[in-house]
Amino acid sequence: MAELATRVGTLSLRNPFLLASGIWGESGESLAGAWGAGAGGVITKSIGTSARAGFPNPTVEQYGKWGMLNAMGLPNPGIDEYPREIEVALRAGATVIGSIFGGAAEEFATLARRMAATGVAALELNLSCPHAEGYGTEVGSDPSDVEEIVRAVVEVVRIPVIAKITPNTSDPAALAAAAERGGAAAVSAINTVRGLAIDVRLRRPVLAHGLGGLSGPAIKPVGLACVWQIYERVRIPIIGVGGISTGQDALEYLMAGARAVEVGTAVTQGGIRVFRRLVRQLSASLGELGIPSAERAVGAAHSAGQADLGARSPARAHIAKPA
Amino acid sequence: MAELATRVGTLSLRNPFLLASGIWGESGESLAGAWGAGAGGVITKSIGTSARAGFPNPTVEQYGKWGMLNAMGLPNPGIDEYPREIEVALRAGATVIGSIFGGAAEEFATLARRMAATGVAALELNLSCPHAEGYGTEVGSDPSDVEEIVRAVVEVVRIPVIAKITPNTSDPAALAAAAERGGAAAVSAINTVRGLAIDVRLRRPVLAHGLGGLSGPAIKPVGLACVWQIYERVRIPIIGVGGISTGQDALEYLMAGARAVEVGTAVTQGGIRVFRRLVRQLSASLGELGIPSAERAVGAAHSAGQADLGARSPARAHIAKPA
Amino acid sequence: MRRVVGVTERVLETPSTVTLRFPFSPPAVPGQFVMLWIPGDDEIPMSLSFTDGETKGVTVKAMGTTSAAIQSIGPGTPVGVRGPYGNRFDLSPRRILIVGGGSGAAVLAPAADAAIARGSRVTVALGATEAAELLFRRRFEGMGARVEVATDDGSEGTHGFVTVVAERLLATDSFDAVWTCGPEVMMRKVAVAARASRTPTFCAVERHMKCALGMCDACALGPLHVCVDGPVFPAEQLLAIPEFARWHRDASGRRVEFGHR
Amino acid sequence: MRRVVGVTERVLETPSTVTLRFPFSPPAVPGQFVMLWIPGDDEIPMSLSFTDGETKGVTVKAMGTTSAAIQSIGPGTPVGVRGPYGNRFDLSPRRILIVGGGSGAAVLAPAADAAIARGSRVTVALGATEAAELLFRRRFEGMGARVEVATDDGSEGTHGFVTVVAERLLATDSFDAVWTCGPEVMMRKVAVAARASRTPTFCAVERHMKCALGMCDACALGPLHVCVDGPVFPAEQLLAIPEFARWHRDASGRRVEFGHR
Ligand SMILES: Cc1cc2nc3c(=O)[nH]c(=O)nc-3n(C[C@H](O)[C@H](O)[C@H](O)COP(=O)(O)OP(=O)(O)OC[C@H]3O[C@@H](n4cnc5c(N)ncnc54)[C@H](O)[C@@H]3O)c2cc1C
Ligand SMILES: Cc1cc2nc3c(=O)[nH]c(=O)nc-3n(C[C@H](O)[C@H](O)[C@H](O)COP(=O)(O)OP(=O)(O)OC[C@H]3O[C@@H](n4cnc5c(N)ncnc54)[C@H](O)[C@@H]3O)c2cc1C
Ligand SMILES: Cc1cc2nc3c(=O)[nH]c(=O)nc-3n(C[C@H](O)[C@H](O)[C@H](O)COP(=O)(O)O)c2cc1C
Ligand SMILES: Cc1cc2nc3c(=O)[nH]c(=O)nc-3n(C[C@H](O)[C@H](O)[C@H](O)COP(=O)(O)O)c2cc1C
Ligand code: FES
Ligand code: FES
Repeated sequence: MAELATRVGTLSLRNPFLLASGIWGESGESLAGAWGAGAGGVITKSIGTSARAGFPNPTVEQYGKWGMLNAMGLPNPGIDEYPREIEVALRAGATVIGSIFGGAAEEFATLARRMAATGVAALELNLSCPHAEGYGTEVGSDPSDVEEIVRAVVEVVRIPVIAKITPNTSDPAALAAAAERGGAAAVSAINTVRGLAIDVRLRRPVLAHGLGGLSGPAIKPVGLACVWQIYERVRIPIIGVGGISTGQDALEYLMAGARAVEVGTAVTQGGIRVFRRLVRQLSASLGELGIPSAERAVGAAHSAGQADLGARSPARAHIAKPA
Repeated sequence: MAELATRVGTLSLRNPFLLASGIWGESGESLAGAWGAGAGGVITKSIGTSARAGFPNPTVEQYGKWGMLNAMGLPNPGIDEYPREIEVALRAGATVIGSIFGGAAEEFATLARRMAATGVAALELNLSCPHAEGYGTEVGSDPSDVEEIVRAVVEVVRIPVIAKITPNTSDPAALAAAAERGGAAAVSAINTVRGLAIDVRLRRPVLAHGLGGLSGPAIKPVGLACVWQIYERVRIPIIGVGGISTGQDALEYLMAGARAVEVGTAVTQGGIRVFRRLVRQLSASLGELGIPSAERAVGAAHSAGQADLGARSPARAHIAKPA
Repeated sequence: MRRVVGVTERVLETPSTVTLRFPFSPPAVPGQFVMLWIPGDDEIPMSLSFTDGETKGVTVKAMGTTSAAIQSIGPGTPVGVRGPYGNRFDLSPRRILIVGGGSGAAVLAPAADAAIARGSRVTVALGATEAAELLFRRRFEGMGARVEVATDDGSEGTHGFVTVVAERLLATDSFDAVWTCGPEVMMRKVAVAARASRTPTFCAVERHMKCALGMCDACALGPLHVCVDGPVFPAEQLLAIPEFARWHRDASGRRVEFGHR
Repeated sequence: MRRVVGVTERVLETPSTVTLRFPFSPPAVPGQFVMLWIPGDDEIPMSLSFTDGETKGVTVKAMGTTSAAIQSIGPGTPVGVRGPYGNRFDLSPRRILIVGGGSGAAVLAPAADAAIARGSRVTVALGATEAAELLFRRRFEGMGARVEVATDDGSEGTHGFVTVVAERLLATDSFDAVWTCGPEVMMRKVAVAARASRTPTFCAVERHMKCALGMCDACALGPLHVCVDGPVFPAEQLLAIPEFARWHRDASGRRVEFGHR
């Protein structure tokens, strides 16, 4: 049996599969349930300064089994109410990572202090929610904003700080590098990819908010590309997110450079039991390939990939002399 | 029967379905074949200054029927050789749009002049190929570069200039606005979405180039979001691209704000006959909805969508008084 | 998958309750619900009150803004429907007591219909604020159920809560199952009463819903998610959850105590 | 879908030609090809020279860098395989003349095998630079085909091109079909010769391939795309295309004249 325990900086995880933020994350019992179902750790819903209802429904649109669009609009009970949910999850023994979102560095710092006080093992900063005006991409797509926010948070808490990176950018690695400069212990990538659905009979967007974020299998290649690019640029550990629904998907992320992964939309296919299956599948895949541990797979695709690129430059191949 | 003929600025199209650049675009007979199969116009492969073999194989990876990753690496015979291909297509009566790519404004201008001299009806500037170092996203993701390149081209040609926008950006509308300022007659959106595939047994990326671009149904929501955002920002016409494989997909793009669409990856599902089917399906959809013409559908989703957003702000809904 | 369909029929069931019928072909069973989208307004969970055939139906009580807006929807209006979601009533018991309050009868009526068609005997305890608000009374009678009513204002039947009727029926008659839908405090009372006679009881529960896919956590009820684990639960399971009939969550996920009835 | 499989067997067929066998379960028919990926090198189109059962095979002639690299691949080496792609030979004709030059025999051998199994009579005209390079000669003989050979250096059989043998056979014998694969100039000669006796002729054509999905246009041949419309075409269709046997396109899409043989 391959060893699945992994470390993201100083954070020890019993296996690499984390419950992604926004999934089963509003109630403490749900967080505890995901832990009980075998997750290596659970990330809370992104919590803000005060209660937010989020956007009206429709908030989700499904594309077969390969994708989902959502615009929840960051519903959350607010940092005053939420600690009692975390308490329930911690009492169940879960490794809990607290996710927060805000509009500016100061707000993030305040939230971070309060979230850290609940006893969570780490913080994840949602710098990348693509559909809440004034939040998310607007703060998360400028490297200097990212650096400033991360620094402000790192100054006020002792637990590891994870910066969650948006894919809606020309250069995700630059954002990760900014987070690293700011003192982040790790980065996670990716949040959802900006998308929109239209109903032609109603002549309107399906989601009440119009724009939403794409998740599920469709974005796995996008997440892998971001993790790949970030791995080439920064030294802090990476948590991969986006479209993971099998153990092999997770292994692809590990080989692209992730030390752990988050799982969100896959929970809609067969429920929270997905964690037990992912653990089993990853262990089997590593075994088949003769890789003794999840950690040994991290970044494995980079050496081969690089060699290729060097060996066959575009200039080399297959241009015949003009006829 | 709904009227499908449409105009993109001064460019008249017999129907809104254009063959996307890079698909059936290396040989004049293929362009002619796509025209003969019912396309409303055909866009050439992106042509550069000199012959390029592109990246070695593997250059494509398929995901079921919902997506495809490619890193062709802009293979093309170069602007010296290519005019004779265009000649074949023009002789067949096709409406041909010439696509070009380059590294800087000057190179684009030179290529544009030569491409225009072949007799094409319009130019498309590939500002957005996500996987060729020194080309594509690197020039296409900075608004001031986009404006400069478009301006340089517009100054040297009389035919309409279409700027093709990348989705790998935090603000596609800003890029479109830059193209508009530069004098573009239209924008097209989107090119492929940056992605990567890894083979776990070989511990390496599947594509020889590593990074590639995602296309097909998976990116339809991404393309729709870009078109939507661009429509809210600029006044020049928009051509929608990304994941169109049915007439209804095309209608979604029209309602999001596109006046025409491009079709690429769908050609892999049943071949070039797809154009005839798309024309039939769009006509039927418009008929069912009582919309007399494709042009009348353009932007139709915006008024309703906006109303929604106004009517139900997040602040309003469903927050009970604290218990 | 979401479908946009035109409403084909609108029936005013009571002064505050309307049934909408619409073409919707996916098969459904009593207990299941759909997410009903009123374009430009909201999308809300609604039990199917008509589950058979190609034309399904929902029966909506005016509660807030969207359900009020639904009251004025007429034939031809397009609505979005996705689902059906959730689980079902087990139709096998022979003698069934149904206890419905308010709009609860919406989900109980098709279940009663199906059970009677299978040969079960059904008794209905139906409650409302006043006689005119007794939902589906004629429908239950028409299918051959024995119906006993209670009204808050005494305008018909027992004066008071429907739980009083239910308690009396449970004390005097024997049932193989109790099905109930209505305010949680009411359902808890029914469940507690049925416990005395060890009659298996099933409650159809409501929680705030957004995704209906078991993902967003809006509908969390203790360790359960009403959208995928429910909405029909054995009462024993619910009685073991401290928050049942005590509090639910609003759209932000905050805990909100139920008003006492 | 791409599969990564380990090579199970390696056979040196001629000094410059090697067969690789590997597990690959998707069903395939003679005429079809796969895209064979040599990790770290390239992915190139290869006809299936063994199409039956779970263990397929390709037979590769050293032409350039990748096909040379393939020569040194041994059992256990992982390769990527996607496909099978393309169309097939129609196996129904009763008397078949096969004309193969160079590595062309790779795609013709399984076709001959299948036709003989169906009861057809097969005559093979096989050409190579020298006797040792006559690909699959024993295989054709073993399946009961009549084999006539030609070598450029006269080391065996007719001294000269295989087209000479083919022309003679077409003049003396009657065939219901001709199948040919090899350099286009050779195939054109065969097709022209067969036209005299009105024998339907089918040519397996090669073009530069990238996607193999009918999208990238690399394999364009006049109005055709070899990857999806071919690789097997009726000769009449090819003879009507001016570029057939005159030029092909390199990886950049540039036209390149064929060297004359
Ligand atoms: C599984 C299920 C089945 C239901 N079946 C029926 C039925 O058959 N007939 C019927 O009349 N009602 C039914 N309901 C209740 C119905 O969904 C709510 O009454 C309705 O959503 C109120 O919407 P509104 O906009 O009018 O209320 P609002 O003005 O928005 O608010 C009034 C109250 O309605 C509830 N509510 C609002 N939005 C939602 C939501 N998205 N999900 C759940 N509750 C919400 C909240 O408790 C809120 O406090 C069902 C609910 C669930 C969960
Ligand atoms: C449908 C089809 C079936 C084939 N079947 C066989 C077979 O059974 N046995 C066999 O030995 N050969 C076969 N070939 C030819 C084989 O694909 C080429 O010989 C091989 O690709 C050469 O690769 P290389 O790297 O060794 O050559 P390079 O050194 O790269 O170049 C040498 C020449 O090979 C050709 N070539 C290179 N890459 C490709 C490519 N991607 N697609 C097509 N041609 C290419 C070009 O003409 C080039 O000039 C087939 C080709 C096709 C199209
Ligand atoms: C319904 C839903 C709600 C989400 N809410 C949050 C959130 O509150 N904070 C956050 O950082 N990410 C949020 N996300 C993004 C996910 O955490 C994750 O990054 C994304 O869905 C991609 O992973 P997946 O494909 O496994 O779902 C949400 C995603 C979904 C589908
Ligand atoms: C194989 C392939 C080659 C492409 N080559 C080009 C190109 O040369 N120039 C360009 O502007 N876009 C190119 N594209 C992008 C397409 O034109 C189109 O923007 C994209 O594929 C999305 O559309 P689709 O989902 O319909 O394929 C290419 C796409 C594919 C799949
Ligand atoms: S409504 Fe989202 S989990 Fe139930
Ligand atoms: S190889 Fe791409 S079209 Fe044939």
